Amino acid sequence: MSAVASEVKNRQLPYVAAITEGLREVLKEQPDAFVAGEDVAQAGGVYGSFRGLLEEFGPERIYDTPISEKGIVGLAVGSAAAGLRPVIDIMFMDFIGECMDEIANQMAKMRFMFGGSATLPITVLTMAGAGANLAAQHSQSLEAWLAHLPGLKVVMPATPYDAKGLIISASRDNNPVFVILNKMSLGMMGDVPEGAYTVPIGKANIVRTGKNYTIVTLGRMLGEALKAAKTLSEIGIDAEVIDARSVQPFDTDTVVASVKKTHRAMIVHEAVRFGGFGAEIAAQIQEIAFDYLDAPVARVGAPFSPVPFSPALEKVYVPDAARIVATARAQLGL
Amino acid sequence: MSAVASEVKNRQLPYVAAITEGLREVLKEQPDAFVAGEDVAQAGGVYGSFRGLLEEFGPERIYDTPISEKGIVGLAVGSAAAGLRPVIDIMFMDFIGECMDEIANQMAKMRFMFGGSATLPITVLTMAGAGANLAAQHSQSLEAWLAHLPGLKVVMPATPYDAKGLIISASRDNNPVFVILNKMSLGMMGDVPEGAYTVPIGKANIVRTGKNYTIVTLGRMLGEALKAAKTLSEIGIDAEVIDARSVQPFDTDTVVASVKKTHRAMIVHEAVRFGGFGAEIAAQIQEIAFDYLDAPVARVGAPFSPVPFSPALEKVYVPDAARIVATARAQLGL
Amino acid sequence: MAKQPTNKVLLDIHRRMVRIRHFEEQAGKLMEDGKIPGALHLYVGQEAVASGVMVHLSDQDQITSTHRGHGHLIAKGGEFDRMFAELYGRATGYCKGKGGSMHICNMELGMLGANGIVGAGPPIAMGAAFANRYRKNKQVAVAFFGDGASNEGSFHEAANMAALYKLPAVFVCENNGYGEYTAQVNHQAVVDVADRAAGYGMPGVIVDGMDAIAVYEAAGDAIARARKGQGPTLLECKTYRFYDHVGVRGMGLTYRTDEEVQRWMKRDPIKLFEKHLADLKVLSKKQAEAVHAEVLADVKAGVAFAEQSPLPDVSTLLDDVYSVAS
Amino acid sequence: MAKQPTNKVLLDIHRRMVRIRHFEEQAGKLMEDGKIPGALHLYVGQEAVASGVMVHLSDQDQITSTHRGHGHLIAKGGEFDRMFAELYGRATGYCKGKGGSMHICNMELGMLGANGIVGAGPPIAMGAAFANRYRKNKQVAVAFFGDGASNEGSFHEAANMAALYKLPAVFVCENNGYGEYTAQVNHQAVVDVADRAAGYGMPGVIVDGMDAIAVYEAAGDAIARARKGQGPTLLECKTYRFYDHVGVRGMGLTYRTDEEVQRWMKRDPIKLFEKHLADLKVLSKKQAEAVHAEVLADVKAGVAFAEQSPLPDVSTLLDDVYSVAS
Ligand SMILES: Cc1ncc(C[n+]2csc(CCOP(=O)(O)OP(=O)(O)O)c2C)c(N)n1
Ligand SMILES: Cc1ncc(C[n+]2csc(CCOP(=O)(O)OP(=O)(O)O)c2C)c(N)n1
Ligand SMILES: [Mg+2]
Ligand SMILES: [Mg+2]
Repeated sequence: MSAVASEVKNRQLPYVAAITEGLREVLKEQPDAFVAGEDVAQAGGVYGSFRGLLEEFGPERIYDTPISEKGIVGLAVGSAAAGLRPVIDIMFMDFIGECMDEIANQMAKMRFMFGGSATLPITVLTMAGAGANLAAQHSQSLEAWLAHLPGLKVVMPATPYDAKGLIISASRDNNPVFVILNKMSLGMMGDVPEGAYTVPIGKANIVRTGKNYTIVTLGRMLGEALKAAKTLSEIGIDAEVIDARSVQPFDTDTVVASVKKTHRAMIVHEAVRFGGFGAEIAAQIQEIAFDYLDAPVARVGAPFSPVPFSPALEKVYVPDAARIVATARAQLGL
Repeated sequence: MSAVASEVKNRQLPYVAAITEGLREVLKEQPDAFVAGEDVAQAGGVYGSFRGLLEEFGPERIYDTPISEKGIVGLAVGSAAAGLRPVIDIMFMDFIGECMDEIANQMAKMRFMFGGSATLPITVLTMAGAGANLAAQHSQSLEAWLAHLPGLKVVMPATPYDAKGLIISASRDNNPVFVILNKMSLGMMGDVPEGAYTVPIGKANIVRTGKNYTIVTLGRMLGEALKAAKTLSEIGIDAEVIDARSVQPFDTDTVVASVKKTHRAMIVHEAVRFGGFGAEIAAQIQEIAFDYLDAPVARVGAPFSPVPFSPALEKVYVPDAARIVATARAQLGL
Repeated sequence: MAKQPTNKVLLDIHRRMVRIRHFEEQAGKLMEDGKIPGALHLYVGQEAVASGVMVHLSDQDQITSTHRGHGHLIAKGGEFDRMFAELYGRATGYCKGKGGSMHICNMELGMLGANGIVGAGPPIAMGAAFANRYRKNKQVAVAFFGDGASNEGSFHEAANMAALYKLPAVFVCENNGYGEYTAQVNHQAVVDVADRAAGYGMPGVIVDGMDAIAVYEAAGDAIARARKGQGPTLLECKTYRFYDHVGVRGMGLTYRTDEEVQRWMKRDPIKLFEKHLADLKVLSKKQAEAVHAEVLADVKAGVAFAEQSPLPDVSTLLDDVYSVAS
Repeated sequence: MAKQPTNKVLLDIHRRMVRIRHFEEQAGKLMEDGKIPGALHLYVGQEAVASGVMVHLSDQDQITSTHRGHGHLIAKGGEFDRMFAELYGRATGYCKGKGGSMHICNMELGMLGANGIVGAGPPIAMGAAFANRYRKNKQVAVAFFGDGASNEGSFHEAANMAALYKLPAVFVCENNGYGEYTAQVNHQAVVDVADRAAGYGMPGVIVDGMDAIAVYEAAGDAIARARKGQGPTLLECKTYRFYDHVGVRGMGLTYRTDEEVQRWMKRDPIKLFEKHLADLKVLSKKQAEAVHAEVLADVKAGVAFAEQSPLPDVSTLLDDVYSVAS
């Protein structure tokens, strides 16, 4: 990726525009791809991530849907089973509860139940993340629900580059792929090459190399971990920061290789810590690299409560660099 | 519990009848409790666990509902908010996807979002478990979804005694409590005292004491672990078998105390291993008892696929005593 | 049949409408000034619906609301001070600052919460109505929801169950012609959501949602029917939101024409109603102005209360996740 | 308007019905003998519906089915050998033994699967219809679902979207009067599920589901309408299942009277149809017997194939979770 990054260092786009560019590439290269979701056509999406698609590709490719999440997922499953490559949007990740049956019992299982005779090349976009004072029903990160479902792939782009590349990879994949975006990253600037490129699904990204500590992050927490790494370097912790990028498939090899080198690890995600995907990563690390660990694998995540509305509370709710640093200090007794 | 067990050693009931008895006690002691679900009234439930309730308590207390899981959970949330103590049934746990919004965004969060002004004393019964050749949509164990939701309590009775006691405890609790039952345990016989008694929610149960190995089980896997413990004893492993009984709250103290004594641990559940609740338990054990561990915490769960229909495949899919023994051997190099 | 509202009732309805209007206008300003965080969905334009329905209800009757819930709470008796405090995220708010605009509620007033999930209200109202029937207390539960929400499966399941059990429930669809930025013609193939009533076995009634008296009468019939144990009604109120889906822009929006907005604003429910009250000699222009002045003073006091209120202490974050009482 | 079926079509419908009947009778026996594991929901009694609809469809047209799906697959062209193999959980089954009765399917025949989730079919059929419209291929997608399923939100959302987009879809409600052990009067307040059509802006048609010709004609109209791009139809077929919800007990059930069962059995769709065909001189008693004999031979061969088929190898468990092609 550094290679790519250098090539294109002069072209910077915000995360939100990278999403749109990824979708545009998908629609250009795949005649069977269409986009459907609530307010994605005429309004261009509530965050503008679909802006211009209706004008460019027309009403035959871009569809506003009713407020019917079960219907939207059904639309994807049925049209994919019939040969299309749907790209659907579930506006906020909090809303997947409305369509978990269609996700878990239909989309994820149909191929297996049918003995491999069905193929569902579906891309599902959804917006996760807290910090916008949107309270308990518009701020959740629920990747743990999806990662537990055989048949789905689940990616969480942390940068504009990955947002565009993973959307293109998802649409080329012949399986249902969830692309979990983060509303607090929409304005984040980053290198985004012109044209189509892919980011491998299931490959973690070592964003910062380090000697004696491994931090594995999901989604937006990458940025907080990089900030924390700076502070930690001042107390002798040289952190390797790995953006998991994909939780299903999860790149165990890259993470374990790092831990075997650094001997200490932490997982950071925005989701509620208890029962979050960080537990799976921690469990795997100690299973595979037990003898290499000098300290327990630490986990940073949200406390065990719904996301509070008041900025005064949300501020202390959402994991950040400070909490990462504090947790590392406690873990390592520094 | 041993005390109780001895008192009543002469009274044995199957798990299915213990469920009914628990419900009967609830309906007798709580005038505001009613039971609603698909086919629970006139038919007495598809597995007979509600048999006789309509006859005994009448149509004002026991309700057949339409096939409307969102409606059933809404019925519970709204009637609880208005002061009742609903007991609802979601026939198969696989169906919670139909009502995850009502569970996750309404039932679990209402009290918090409302600043504590709402109280929802709801009991939700549901039937999990594979092994009955019911295929991918009637065999799942999805406790990991629920345990990740602040605001819910989640218990998994492994015995007739606990089924009755936990149902009574759930109905007396002023929070939403999921009681996850297992269809393969319905015929299991066990001591069940007459009358009302409770089993504490959030307290694990040390079913077998052992010196040098800890096995933590969820739900029906208790039986498999006890079988496995016998075999393991022949190769020098004296396993302490702990039935978690509750995944939220989870009794970390009991488990950690055991591991500090035994220095080795395994988690066993029926759910898919990847991203299952066993990961949370393993992560907690290594976080808290790292220095006591002589080996990585092992996890036994279902492989990463939907539940297959064919008995030939389901037989190797569902975790059992043999897999527990094999995993322990591999983990300990025996 | 619908009974005529007394003068007392007319004035009551008027005050509720005015209270909603001024609260919302102020809330919008405060959001623009960056004093209120998060998202605000203003009820301006739909005041006749909440007021014409709520005047029939006691504090014991329950309602469920939507993301556009301030108007429902005000009409149900919500106090400005604790409401503004909630929008500000203060410890003195109705939800201790944990809910905000999208979850504002008051259980004592039977207001079972605004809701961030479109379509979440009807099943909860159906459940509350079930509790009323169970208790034989003659209370009614009213679900407010939008035209967009009528496409959610949750509405379907709730309506079917309410009709099946003949519950004391009323389903009030506030059809303002849009779900977010999507016009009704682009989210359903029917013009009247009320057409869905027959499929559940309940009456469907359509009323001019800008006419407080029409709403009052139709709601009165539906609520009376529910109290008598005759089952639920689907009451569709044709209305309009004067501002954008979120925030305070009214004109110059891409998804609706200014002409359309102006057409509806000519039928401002408060202006219409004040003219009617003046014609009836129930409320003179001067008296009306006095009501507005009183309400504006309440608004001012409410904002002051909110701004003087403390933020929630971080130590309270984990409170209220579970009930510890037993 | 509905066109009269040719003799060829009449015989085709008859054969499909007979094939369903004998397959199901045999499947029931095999379940009782413990040869078929899991749960079987038999289609016996409803044969006229699947057959009268499916005779209008090509292999390119799609259908979604239910937990009671054998009849739909047979009417869509499913072969007994691979079907029995699937019910037996053998590697040669349509799903390689991974799906069983509740997930039996054949993508080549456009049968997008039986489904263990009540109400799951309509959204999937709506999606398939969307694909047909997208491809402008004049294909139609038909969703079969029960009276009980009509209370699921998934049906509501699918019906609304199909009508909104004017999709080439037909929603066939097989109203057999029960959802499991719960009579229709105890799960919805309407007698006719077709009453729900108006709320979505589509026609609702009611037909005698025991009369193959009536089903043929009504389905023909609905499917023609869909192919012409005129949008979906809700077609309610009044029918009855002769056996229990699961398994083969017909009489002596607590939730329905034997009188009721006998009343419906007097209208056995196959007997009615054979009488009609005899009157029309299209199929003599002897000819009918020949058809039954042929079908019974197919059944026998199918069972033999299943019993000689290997069980899936455990090494194949993790296959088919993901597509590895790209
Ligand atoms: C389940 C769900 N889907 C989507 C949304 C996003 N959303 C919030 S309000 C809204 C529009 C609701 O339209 P309507 O029901 O007509 O109410 P109105 O805003 O017009 O008052 C949408 C789509 C949501 N909050 N919940
Ligand atoms: C979502 C869901 N809820 C409940 C069930 C259990 N269940 C299986 S079949 C059935 C009855 C379905 O009734 P209907 O739709 O009328 O179809 P029929 O059995 O009469 O053919 C029920 C409740 C299920 N499989 N899926
Ligand atoms: Mg609207
Ligand atoms: Mg039925």
